[in-house]
Formats: sequence, structure tokens, C-alpha cells
Amino acid sequence: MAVTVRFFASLRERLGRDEVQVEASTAEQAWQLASGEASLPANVLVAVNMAYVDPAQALEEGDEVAFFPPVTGG
Amino acid sequence: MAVTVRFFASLRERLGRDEVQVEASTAEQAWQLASGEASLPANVLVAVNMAYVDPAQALEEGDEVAFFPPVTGG
Amino acid sequence: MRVALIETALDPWQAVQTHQRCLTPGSYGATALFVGTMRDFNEGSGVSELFLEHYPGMTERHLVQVAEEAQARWTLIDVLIEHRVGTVYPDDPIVVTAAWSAHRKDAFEACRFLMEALKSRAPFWKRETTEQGSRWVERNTAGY
Amino acid sequence: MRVALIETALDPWQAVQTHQRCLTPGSYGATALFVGTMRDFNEGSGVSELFLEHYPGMTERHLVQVAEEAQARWTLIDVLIEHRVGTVYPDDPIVVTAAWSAHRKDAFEACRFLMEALKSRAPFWKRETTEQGSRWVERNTAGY
Repeated sequence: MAVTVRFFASLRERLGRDEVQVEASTAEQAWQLASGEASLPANVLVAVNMAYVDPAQALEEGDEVAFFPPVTGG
Repeated sequence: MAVTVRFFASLRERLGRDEVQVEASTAEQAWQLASGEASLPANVLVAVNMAYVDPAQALEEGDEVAFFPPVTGG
Repeated sequence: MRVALIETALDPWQAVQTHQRCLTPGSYGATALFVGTMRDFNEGSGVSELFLEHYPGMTERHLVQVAEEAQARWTLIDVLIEHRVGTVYPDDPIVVTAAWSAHRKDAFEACRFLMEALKSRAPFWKRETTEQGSRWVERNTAGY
Repeated sequence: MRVALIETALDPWQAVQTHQRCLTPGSYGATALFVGTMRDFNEGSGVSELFLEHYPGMTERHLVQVAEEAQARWTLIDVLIEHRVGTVYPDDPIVVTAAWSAHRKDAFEACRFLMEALKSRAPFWKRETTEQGSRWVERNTAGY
């Protein structure tokens, strides 16, 4: 599936990338392809189409997959 | 001991009195003399010199003894 | 610390902003605030007017004690209590309690404590006017 | 219900007063409010500036979810959440949450829930500027 991967905050700065298009069937695989790193760090949060998901979740064509560090709002 | 007895809110209205001078050695006795009722109702609060006290507390000359219903501020 | 009985209109937002100007800017991260407002109904009846009686001297003393107890139990920068006395009408603010702290846990817990302690200890009594006449409020609703 | 991301100065007192004008006078007896303000210190360092990043779309959606969940769990008349984004300075308000109810228990608990749920779920990230340079805030302090 062609999906859009987005990185936020410290993760975006560490990886030096903001948005990447990849072909992936799960969020985990999208991470590997978009970040160039084998495994998803334990504290990274995953959202598909702006809803939190388990990284093993299957993707659909056109999904927006976002990876970001723990949230610190408020 | 000569003390000043004060009644507040619904108690003042029910007894038809506001402030009475009596000679009493405990708050309970001050109640009897000032209200004309034998026993202090269970839900009446007692303060001596503006601090909550047990009705059995001994009084001193010039004390201000207040009786009032449950408080309903806020 | 500020504790006040207010005989005229109470503006809780103004009270908080005014008091906050005395605090060191940048020192507090958390402000928890509660405002109690007069409703136009209670226990099934419409209420048109409320008279707030208090015990001059004892009421202020107990508000100060409540404020001091909050400051002893939580790590706070400051606290505020203002309470109306006299006659109020529906939609009028009756009470404001506020707690300022570096962190939100202390602010939330202290603000709620101020209200609960005030309601259980400070000598105020409400007499409300309904279509059926006037009646003394017998008890407060549960707070926890 | 009002949920908003604010790009310019956030005035929590004005926000609450403005929103309250939409509510039915006399219907609410309890307003609980929390304001988070930028401190000039964190974890032992002076902080001169804070940048609040968010995820446009997802952040708003989660704030709405948090507000809806509060309304489902407590008996509320209304709720408000406003949150700053962009660059803020010490003493600037960052967030305001408010809950209006007939009774104080619901207002207190819902207001605190709004803050805790927002902090744990809504995608915001803080980068603070200290004397040592800039750093991302790694985690929030405990709220309960």
C-alpha cells in the first residue's frame, strides 16, 4: 500500500525527515522503510489517520501513518 | 460564669431570640438557660469564642457561646 | 493568601486576575479555580433569591484556617477565597476558591479541599426564596 | 462544547467569561477551571522560551474526544478546552480547561479529567529553551 509517513517533534529532528512516501503493509514496516531503522523504539507512539493504533495494524492505500514521541501538552 | 449566648439562622428564628446573657458553667447549660429547651438538638453546632467545641466544655467568664444549625455556605 | 467576605457583587474572574498580579510571574504553572454560582432551582423548586447569613468574626477566622490548612498540606504558591454575604440572585457568583502551584496535582487537590472544608466548617447559612415562600437550606450536597 | 487551538495570546479569563455567556443563566452552580501557565524553570534549569508543536487535525480531534468523554462520564452543562500552539514565554497561559455543572463534584472531577486526558493523549510536544540551549521535554509530571 502506498502510504504517507509523518514524523513529529524530537523524532523528526533525530531522523532529519518530516514526511516520506513508502509502500508498506503495516505501520511497523512503514517505520522501517521511512526511518531506515530496524525496530520501532518502545516509547514511540503510532497513529494511522490521526487515531492511535497498534504498530502491527494493517494499512490501507493512502493511509497517513504518524510516528511521534510521548506527548507533553497541557 | 456570665456568658453571652448567640443564636444564628433557623435556630434564631425558631427560638425568636438573637443574643441572651446567662450564668452558666458549660455550653450545654447555657443552651438550656438561653433557649428554654432541656436538651441540645443533635445537629446543633456549638462554638465558644468562635471556635467549635464540645457542648460539655467548661465556660469562662465573658465567653461568647454560639449555637447554630449545620452550615450551608459555598 | 487572600480571604474576603464580599457584600456587593463578586466578580470571580476579576478577583483572580487582580490577586495573580501579586504573584511572581513565571513561578506558578498551575492555577485551579472553582466558582460557585447561584442556581435558579434547588430540590425541585424554583429559587428567586438567596440570603447568605454569616457569623462576623468566626466566618473570617475559619476561612483563614481553611486557607492555612491547604497551604500546610500541599505545596502552594498562594490561595484565594472570596465569599458573598447578603442577598444574591440567580446567576450571581457566591464563592470563588483558587490555588496556585508549580504543579497541577497540588493546585487541583488544594482548590477542591478549600471548597469542601469551607462548606463543612465556615459558618454560613442559606435561606432561599421559592414560590412557596422562604426556607433555610438544611444541608449541602455531597462533594466527594 | 468549545475546543480551540490558539495561535496568539490566550486569555483564559476572557475565554471562560465569553463562553459562559452562551450558557443558560441560573442553570449551573459549579464552574471548575484549570489554567496551565508557562513557568520560568523546569527540572532545575531556567527556561526562557517554549515552543508548542502539535499535529494539525489529530490534535483538535483528540481534544474533542476528551471533551466528549468528559460529557459522557459526568453530568455537565458544558466544557471548554483552549490550548496555545507556537512560541510562548514565561507567565503566558498555555491551556485552560473548564467544566460547568449543577453540582461541584461533577465540575471538579470533569475539569481534572480534561487536563489529565489532554496531557496523556492530545499530540502536543514542548521544546524549551534554557541557558544550555534547546531541548525537548521528554515527559509530563504525574497528575494524580
